[in-house]
Order: sequence, then C-alpha cells, then structure tokens
Amino acid sequence: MSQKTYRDALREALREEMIRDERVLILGEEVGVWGGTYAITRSMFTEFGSKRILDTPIAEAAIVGTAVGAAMGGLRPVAELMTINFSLVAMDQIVNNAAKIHYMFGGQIRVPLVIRTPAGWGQLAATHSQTFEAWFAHLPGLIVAMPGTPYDAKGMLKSAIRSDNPVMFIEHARLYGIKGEVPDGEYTLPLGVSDVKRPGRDITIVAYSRMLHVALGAAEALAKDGIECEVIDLRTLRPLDMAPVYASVKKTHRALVLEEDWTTCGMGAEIAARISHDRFDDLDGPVERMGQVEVPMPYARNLEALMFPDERQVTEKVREMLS
Amino acid sequence: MSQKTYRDALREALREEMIRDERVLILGEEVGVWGGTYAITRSMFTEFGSKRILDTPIAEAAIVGTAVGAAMGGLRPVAELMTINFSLVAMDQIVNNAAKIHYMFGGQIRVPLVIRTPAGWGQLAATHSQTFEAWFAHLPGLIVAMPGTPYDAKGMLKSAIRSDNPVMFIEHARLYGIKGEVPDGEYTLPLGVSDVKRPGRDITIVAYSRMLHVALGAAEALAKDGIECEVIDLRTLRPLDMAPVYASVKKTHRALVLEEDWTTCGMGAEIAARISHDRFDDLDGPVERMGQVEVPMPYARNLEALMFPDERQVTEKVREMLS
Amino acid sequence: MTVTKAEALDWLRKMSLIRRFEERAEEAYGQGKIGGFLHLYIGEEAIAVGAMAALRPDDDVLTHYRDHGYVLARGIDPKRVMAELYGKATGLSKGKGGSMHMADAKHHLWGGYAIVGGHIPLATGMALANQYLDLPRIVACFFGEGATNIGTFYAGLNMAAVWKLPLVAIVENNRYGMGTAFERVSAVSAVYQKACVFNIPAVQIDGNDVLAVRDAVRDMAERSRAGGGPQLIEAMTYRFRGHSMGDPQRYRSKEEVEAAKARDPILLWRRSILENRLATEAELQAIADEADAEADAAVRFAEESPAPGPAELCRDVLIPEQESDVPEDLS
Amino acid sequence: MTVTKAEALDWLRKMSLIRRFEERAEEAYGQGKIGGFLHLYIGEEAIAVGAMAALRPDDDVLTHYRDHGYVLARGIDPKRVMAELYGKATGLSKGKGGSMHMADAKHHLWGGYAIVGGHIPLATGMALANQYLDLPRIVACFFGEGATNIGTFYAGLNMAAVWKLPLVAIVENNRYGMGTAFERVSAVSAVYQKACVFNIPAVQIDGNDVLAVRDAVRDMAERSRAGGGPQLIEAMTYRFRGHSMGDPQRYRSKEEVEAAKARDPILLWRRSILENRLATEAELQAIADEADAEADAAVRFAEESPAPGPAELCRDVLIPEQESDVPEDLS
Ligand SMILES: Cc1ncc(C[n+]2csc(CCOP(=O)(O)OP(=O)(O)O)c2C)c(N)n1
Ligand SMILES: Cc1ncc(C[n+]2csc(CCOP(=O)(O)OP(=O)(O)O)c2C)c(N)n1
Ligand SMILES: [Mg+2]
Ligand SMILES: [Mg+2]
Repeated sequence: MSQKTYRDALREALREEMIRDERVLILGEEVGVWGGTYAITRSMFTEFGSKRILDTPIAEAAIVGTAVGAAMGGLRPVAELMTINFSLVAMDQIVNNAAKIHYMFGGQIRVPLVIRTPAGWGQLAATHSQTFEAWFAHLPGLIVAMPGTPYDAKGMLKSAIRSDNPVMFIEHARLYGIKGEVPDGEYTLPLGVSDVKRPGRDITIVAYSRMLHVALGAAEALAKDGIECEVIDLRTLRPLDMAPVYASVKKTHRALVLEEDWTTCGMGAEIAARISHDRFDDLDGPVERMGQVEVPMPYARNLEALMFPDERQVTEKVREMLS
Repeated sequence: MSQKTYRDALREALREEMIRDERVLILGEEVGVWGGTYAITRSMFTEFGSKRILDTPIAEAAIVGTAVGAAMGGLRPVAELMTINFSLVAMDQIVNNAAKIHYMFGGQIRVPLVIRTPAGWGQLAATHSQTFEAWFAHLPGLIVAMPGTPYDAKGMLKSAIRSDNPVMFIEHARLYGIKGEVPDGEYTLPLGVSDVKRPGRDITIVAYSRMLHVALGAAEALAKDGIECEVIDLRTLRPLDMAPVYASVKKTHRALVLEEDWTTCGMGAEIAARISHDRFDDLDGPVERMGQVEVPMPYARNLEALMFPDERQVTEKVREMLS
Repeated sequence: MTVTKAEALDWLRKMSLIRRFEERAEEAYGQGKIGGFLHLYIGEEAIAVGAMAALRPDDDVLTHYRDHGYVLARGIDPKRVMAELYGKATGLSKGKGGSMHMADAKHHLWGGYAIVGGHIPLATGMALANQYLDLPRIVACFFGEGATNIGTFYAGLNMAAVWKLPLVAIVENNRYGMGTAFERVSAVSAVYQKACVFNIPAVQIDGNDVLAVRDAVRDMAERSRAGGGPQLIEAMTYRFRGHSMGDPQRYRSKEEVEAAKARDPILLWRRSILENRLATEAELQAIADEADAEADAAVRFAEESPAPGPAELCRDVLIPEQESDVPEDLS
Repeated sequence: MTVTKAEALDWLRKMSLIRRFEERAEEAYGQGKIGGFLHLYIGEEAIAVGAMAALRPDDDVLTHYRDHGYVLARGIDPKRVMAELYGKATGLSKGKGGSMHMADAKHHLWGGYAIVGGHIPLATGMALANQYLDLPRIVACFFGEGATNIGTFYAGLNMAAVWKLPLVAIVENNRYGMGTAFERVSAVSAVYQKACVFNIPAVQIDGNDVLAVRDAVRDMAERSRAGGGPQLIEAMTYRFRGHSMGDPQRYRSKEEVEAAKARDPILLWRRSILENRLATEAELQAIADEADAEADAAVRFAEESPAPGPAELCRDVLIPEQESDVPEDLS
C-alpha cells in the first residue's frame, strides 16, 4: 500500500485502463496539451498521443454526443466535462442518448461510456459551483458513481470504464488533493455497493463524496465524548445500495443524511424517504438532512462559507438528535 | 361560472394578459401560424400578429435564452417549449440564466419570464414522455407551477405572467381536454399555495397535475366503502406549501404521495421526506409513494400501460395502508 | 442512364414498398392500431432509396424520426418494421421504440432519433470510431432542414470537420419543419450554403430524383471514405402528408401540395424507366403488386404478432455488470 | 487621425486604468484577497475601450466572464469593481457575482456570463426587446473566439439575423480558448467568416488598435441601429496573461508571448498619440500616474469595505410577489 492523492489515483486508473484496452480513449476540453484543467490527465497526451487523447472544442453537447456515438461504434470513450456545471449544456445527450439508447432500441445497442466530471466550489459563484447528482440519480439507464476516497476513486473508475453501461462518474474538485491508501497493483471495486466507512452504534450518518469527510471528522470529534457514529458512504448513487444503511439504522435507530447539494429534491430526500419508509418501526426520531442553503452560490467568501454544513454543525446536529 | 377545458382556460389567460399588458409576448415553435401544436395559442396569431406571437426556429436553448434576454430588456415573455422533453436542450439557460440572474447580480436585474410547457405521454416512447418537475423544483430562484384543473391553470398562469420572477409553468398534454368550472370574469390565483381538493379524515393523498385526477378518482371509489381520503393538490412545486399537507396528516396520520415521474429522486421523495420529518409523531405508518416504473418509457401500448399507477392501484394501496 | 435494369427496378420496388407500407401504416393508425407520432415519408422516398443504393451495406446509418424509409430502403424486413409500429414483440426494437426509433444494429442502422439534431453528434462519434479503428466504413446521417438551426448541428459537424471524419450529412429539405417554412426561421435558406461554416464540400440536389441522389451520395461517400472528411448534401424534396398524424396543415395551401405531387419521385422514376425502355408497363405493374403484397404481409405479420410480455418492461435498462468486466450485478 | 485630443487621452486613460487595475487585482489574488477565477484582460484593453467609445451610453452590453475591461471602459467606478472582486458589500453585485459576473444595470451593462456562449441568446433577447419597444438602442455582445464552436452562438445569432435585430457581436480572438489554439478546434479559423451562416455583415479588425476598434464598432453599430440587423466584428488580439490565475501555459512559448507584447495596445496608442503630437510625454505620464492612483484608491476602497452581512445570503432569490402584481409572498 502507498499513500496517493485522489487525483493520482484517478490518473492511475485511466492509464491502466488505456494500456489494458486500446479501445479506451479520452476526449474533452483541455485534456490533452494542457493536461486537464484539474491535472487529472497530466502527461497523458505525451504518453498516449493525439489519437487517444482528444482536445475538443468548447461544445459539451457535442463532446457527450460524440462519446456516445463512439461507444456505439465500438470504442470505450471516457469523456471529461471540465466541471459538472457544463453538463447542463449536454443534458439532452446524457438523458436521451447515453441513458436511453440501450432500452429504446430493445437492447440492440450498447453505450459503454464514462463521463468524468468534477463537482466543487471555491468562490466560483452561482453558475460554477453546482452539483447535480440527484438529477442524474433520477435517470433509469445510467449508473452514477461519486467516490469519496482515492481508493474508491481508482477502483470504481476502472470498473466504470470496463462497464458496458453509461456511467456518470462525479468527482470533486476539493478532493483531488486528499491522500489515502491506494494499493500499487491492479484492483477494481464494484459499482452499486455502499460502504461502511466507520462503524458505530449510536447514529447512522449517510454521506458521499466530500461530505463523507465532514461526516468522518464529526464522528471523530463525537467519539471523544463517547458518541459512536456509523458513517456510510453511498459511493454509487444509482443504483442505490441501501442494505448497509438499513442494517445500520436497525442498530442505531437514528439517521442523518449529508449532501452538498440543495436539499429540496436532492439526494438526501430520496435517502430520507427510503429510510423513513423501509425502517419506519426502527426509527426513534425523524431522519435529518443537512445540505446546501437554498440559494444560488454567492461569490463572497464569507457568504460562501455559510452555504454548507461543516463538521461543527454536523456535530451539533448529532448531539441534538441524540438528546 | 361555465365549464371550460384546461386548454381554453390557458388560452383565456394568455389572451387576457396580452390585452392587459402590451409587454407580454409569446415565442416558441409553432405558436403562430400553426396555432400551437397542442392548440393553446390557436387563432392568437391572427388576433395579435407576428410582433407579439413569434414563431421560432427549432432551437430551445435560444428560445429560452432569448426570452430571458427579452425579460431583462423590459418585456414579459411567455416562451413555449413544445414539450418539457425539449427543456433538456435549454437546461443551461433555465438553470444558469433564468433562475440565477437576479441573485448573481445582487438583485439588479429582473427576469419576469414564463416558460410554458406540457408534460405528457401517449406511446411517444423514451425521449418524448418525460417530466422533470423534480429537477426544476430543485432550483432556488425558480417558481415551478403545475396546475391540475382548468380553474387553477387559468388563475395561476395569469399570476405567473404578472410575476417578476421566472416561472416554469408545467402543463400536461393529457389534461388539455378536461373540463372544469372557470369563471368568466377576471381572477388570479396565488402561486405557492397548495389546495385541499377533497376533504377527508382517513388518509392524506398528495398529488398534482394529472395524478390529482387519479387521486380524486380513487377517493371517489373509496368513499363508497366509507374511506374518506383528503386529497391535496400541491399546484406549485417550488416554493412548496406544505402547511395543508401537515394539517391533513395531523388529522389522518397516513400519507400517500402520487407522481407521474420516476420516484427515485422525484418530487415524491421530497414530500415524503418532509412529512416523515415534520410529522414524525403524527404518522401511524410510513409515507407511501407511487410513481412511474423506473425504466425509460417503452412505446408498446401494453407496456406503457404498466408504467403509471392507476386508480385501481391507488385504491388498493390505500386499503393496504389502512388495513 | 448509368443504371442497370436490375438497379432501376430495385429502386422502384423499394420506393413503392415504402409508399405502400406507409399507406398501410396510415390506415392502421386511423384504426388505433398504431399510436403516438407517425411521421410519414411519402413524397421523399427517392432520398432513402438513392442513398442506400450508394452506401455499402456496412456503412453506418443514423436518422431522424421520419425513419421508415431508410429502414425499408436498407432491405430490412418490412414485417419487423410494421411490427415495431404496432408495438409488438417481433418489432425491430421489440416494440419499445416505435415509429421514431427504428434500429437494426446488424444492418448498421443505428436508429431513428426524435430529438431534433440530437443524433448529429452521435454520427460524429461513430465516424470517429470508424476512423480510430481504421475501418473503411463511413457514417451517413440523415435529418431535416429544420435541424440546421439547432446547436448540435453546428457543434457536431464542426468536430467532424476538425477531425476530418468519414461522415456524410444528408439533409432532406422538404421546406417545412412542422408548419414552419424554412426561410421564416433560417438566416440562410439554402442548407448547403451553411457548410461554409465547416469548410466542407456541399451540394444541393434534386431529392426527388433517385438517380441524382444515388450519384451524389456515391460521390460524397467515396470522397469521405478516401479521407476527404465530412460532406454535406442538401436533397430538395417535399412532404406530401402532414408533419405527423393530425396536422391541420394550415401553413400551406392544397394547391402547393398538389403542385408538388407532379414531381412525385415514384412517378418520375417510373417515367424515366419507361422512357429509357428499361422495363415494360407490365413489369412495373408487377412491382407495384409486389409492394402491395409485401405491405399486406407486413400488416398481417404485425397483427398476428404477440405484444411484448410484461417482463420485457424492465429488461434492457442496465446491462448486468458480469456481462461487462466487473463482478457485481447492477440490473 | 480622426480623433480629438480629448478622445485620444480618454482612451489612453481608460486602457491604462484597466491595465493598472488588473495588475493590482492580480496582486490581491496572490495575497488571497480575491478568490475563485480571475480572468485578466491585459493585452486586450483596446477592444473594450474602443467599443465603448463607439457605443452610446444606453446601448446594452453583455459580456463573457473576462469582463473587468468593459466595466471600467464604460466609466463605472473602479472602486465598486474592485470591491466586487474582493467580495464586498459595496461591490457592483454586492459581492455576490465576483470577477466573472460584473453588472451595472444603470449603465446598461447587463453582466458578465461564465458559461461559454450562454449569454449570446440573452443578447438576442435584449435586442428583440429594443426592437419591440422601438427603442433606438443596440445591443453589443462580447465573447471569445472559443465561444464560436458552441451551439448557442449559432442558434442565438441565427434568430437575431432572422428577426433583423439591432445587435453587434464582438468576438475577441485572442487565439486561445484556455490552452487550445483556435485552429485546432474550429473548422474555420477566421471567425468573421463564420458570419456566412447568418448572412450578416462581418469584418476582421486589429483589436489592438483602439481607433480601428472604435471605427469598426461605430460603423457596425450605426448600421445595426439603422435597421441593418446583426453585425459581427472579429477583433484580433492576444492575451498576455494566462487564461486565469494558475495557468501553467504549456500550450504556448514564452517567445510567442513576448513577440505579441510588441503590439501592446497601450504602447501602440501611446506611440500614435506622440507621433500625431496630440500630447506630450509629460501629459502621458500624468495619465499613467492617474491610473495608478485610481487603481490604488480602488484597492483601498475594497480593502476597507465591509463584507456582505449574513442576511444578504438569502436575499435576491425570489422577488416577493406583492412587488409583482400578485398578492402572495413567495420569498
Ligand atoms: C429539440 C426538439 N425540438 C422540437 C421537437 C419537435 N419537432 C419534432 S419534428 C420537428 C420539425 C423538424 O423539422 P425538419 O428537421 O425539417 O424535419 P422534417 O420533419 O421536415 O422531416 C419538430 C419541431 C423535437 N423533436 N426536438
Ligand atoms: C460551456 C462552458 N464550457 C467550458 C467552460 C470552461 N471555460 C471557461 S473559459 C473557456 C475558454 C473560452 O475561450 P474563449 O471563448 O476564446 O475566451 P477567452 O477566455 O480566450 O477570452 C473555457 C473552456 C465554460 N465556462 N463554459
Ligand atoms: Mg423539414
Ligand atoms: Mg480566446
């Protein structure tokens, strides 16, 4: 095992899969000469050349559409959308082509496609700080992965590339620099499997992506006072693996769901609705949700800082729930 | 009072507002010469002329973007998207421009815009049978209206046109022909106010748009057996007025939410999560959701018929919940 | 003429089949046996037939939703096409796609697409795959003139031009997008002139002349196959029927429609065959009868076929991951 | 020269202010006082200044995210612009917009937009409003050459052309979209040639020559105002800094950047003023000093301004409905 960043873990996954399978190619804005604006594809243009790493025009609908077509034509494209915000420009291609072609034509056609894209923020204001995972998780026909650790990022990206299904693979700009254990050898991780990241008996915290770390930080702090949180990382948002969540709630009787998106009609709504329904008799109190304040993202640093629940707020919420 | 169709009610609203305010104009595909593919704007081209009813190219991103710009420039445009499916092509304009411009520029700019568009289905297959109300309800900065009756359709559309906010006004192709009471004189209905469409004491059914009628039909059937359903029509999905729902659940202790969309991360998830949370102690059983089967819409009539809960299924579900 | 008798009769046979097939579909729609949207190709048959005659059988084809013509022109069994219209299990897409979504991957027919312009980037992608895999295949992408005002037309073909991909875009200019005359909504009203923005070869041709279509598509396809990059063909035609069923057609006069029918592609080709003495009236009658019979047989097959079973509803959503390289089952 | 001394010096003053202002912003960014993306206009100042000199004060302006130059060229108080960069309550957008979203509605500056090409249809819409309301205003819409490959560029300008709207599109061709040289991703590498698809007048000009810009924008704006429909100007320029902060600039050589600096628009204009004896070295020095002082004052103002209060967070989301015509409060 060695410590690697989330960014390097992703790059390893891409490199290994490109070496393993010649049909894998990468296309997107600035993925080549620049090396990826978040440096995920750094040096890969030199290594793989312009046939396999394609710099595209600024035209997300065409990037995704072209990738879908290339997948239909026998390749295994990995399309990078520079940030998830730009997926809005490609939404029709994602919804109506990537996710539906297999079904709509009665299973005749496969679309083995990965769309990689970071969520994130950092004083980027209203149009550049969004994250639409709940939208994608709404869509039958799509797999939605949103790993929170370098280990998961690498293993899941490799699986996503090997999958014959279209995968929306959502990264997080603020996780690219975090480090974690990543084995040097080959491994893959299944898509569609949630993971207990920290066992505990007092309360279940459900999270994913960056909020996983907020959850783990809060759990650490609460542990000092003897409060043991079980932290579950969904990892894949569609299909949703609720089994570990249910097992946990059966034990803890309380659940808190964290997300970075606006809560109304967000991922947390689905999780809370499912727990409330499927574990109705186990719950000692209502499932709580914490997410983004429901306003467009402001630029000012001090306002932005008010937008997301932080460790302290999560800690307080847990105490409140247990009191 | 007189009986009018939902379609005629909408047309009345448009005509009255165009007569009342010269800044109101309509733009979209086939709204002029054709008279609207669902005949909402029938004869209006003759009445108002090509300055106020604009036939556009097939380019939804430009239709919505142009409407946003026209609103910024002092008009009060009503943009028609032929069906809500095509909103996917305009998604960036809706999310990043219509919904955010007021906030992003610190309140300097207003976008008094209505985007009218029908949801619906009828053997139209995977790309033409969708409804994304939960996506729109997710967005701060947008008002999302989805009326279910001719009376509401007219009153709410008039309010939407007079509102200084961007309003996503979602109709339903399968409601255009239904009839209901619509007064002949001027009236408006507030946006953001849910409505108890049928009082009852045994169970709360929350619905909107076409599913309202499924709910009312089921309630009627159940009433014969002495089961009294309270049917609440949300009417506006953002901002959500939950007060009548909560008041109802306090009385009935049971709630069922109906929607026509896929349930995962749908509108029902939000409603169920809110009821489960805010009325935790009032509930005698879990909040139930019924919605679309989670597959892309198939064309075949017999398969399509399996996609949505019908009156019978709702009736059964209610009995099951009360047993 | 530069066609053999066999070719000439084959094209007439195909055009007649499309015509007859769609007339039967129209009837079935009236009887409620076909639902949803049904966009007829009547009047435009020369384009699909001429184009398919020029393309190789493994050239990749993508089309818009007005797609019955291409499928039949490619020689795909009309029975399975009609069954798809009927929403039957024996349909090309098992009844899941319907009129707008005809595909037969084995015949390299990659589908009809119903979001205007949405399939153009897919064509770019398939052409990229062909180039990448060094296959001698080109991609033919069909759409209407109305689609040339939407973003994906530009973004998609620009990318194809930059990468010099083997792609022929065939624009069927039937003068209207639904009820909107093209010149009312397009700054440039000759589509082929729009190719200036891609810097690619483009021609405008008579889309009602099957031979002219065959020749143009052959030229363009071979140029593209030889590395000449994308090409654009604007085929001028006219739609004899409404946009879809139930079109009130207030946007054009009966006289205009009648005048256009004088240039019915089937009549024109029939006349040309006779003028060139390639066949007798009797032979032509036999072809018409054959088309009739084929369309009849298609209807019969569709009527008799079973609807898809309810278990079909939840099939084909996700491919089980073990069929990919990954252990878990996600279906 | 066809400029007065007052004009000449005013333009130099504005270009110098933009330059100095951005250099100070760059510093502040380095100190962590400005966050997010910061796209500098350094090297491109002649375009904003020349264009604003040609436009009337109530002509409507929409721009992309590289927008400090336009705001300052329009004569908007640099203090409020810097305060916006600092995310302060005194900023143009109360600190909510930041660098990419500068707007001052009172000055008909309708905002910087950060989704490439996304504001082009808005410009079409504002021009539609002006035409509809019979106002003598035109709309000027600025964006980079990179934006001419995305769908909204085509769909938006096509509509403007069809309706003959009073709109001037000013494309700043600084040769790169982030790290991508234009010719690598655009089938046509001279933007003005793309106007062929809209059938509108278009010119390519030297965007580093403030007078050439003023003249071209004036001509095009007046033609558009007179009912000539949309116009397109491609202003050739070069970005001296990276795309945003922290750009490794591996896509171009230091030599290329240095060579481009020989055509620094401020140097060129300064030289031209001196050659035409419109001012003395001392007068020019005074202008430079003034720009320095103004930039200093802007920084001071921004530093001393308060951050927006937390109550600001939830303001400006929805307008209370009673402020519209409707009774209920939706805030
Ligand atoms: C993005 C999108 N917008 C609108 C529609 C509705 N629509 C279906 S076909 C059509 C007209 C297309 O005209 P054209 O491209 O000329 O093809 P034709 O039908 O004439 O063959 C429209 C507007 C759609 N399917 N997709
Ligand atoms: C739709 C969209 N895709 C990608 C981006 C990321 N991005 C921001 S600026 C830029 C380059 C734009 O280049 P150009 O239009 O030439 O303007 P310049 O920055 O050179 O002034 C890109 C790709 C974006 N903001 N919006
Ligand atoms: Mg057409
Ligand atoms: Mg540029």
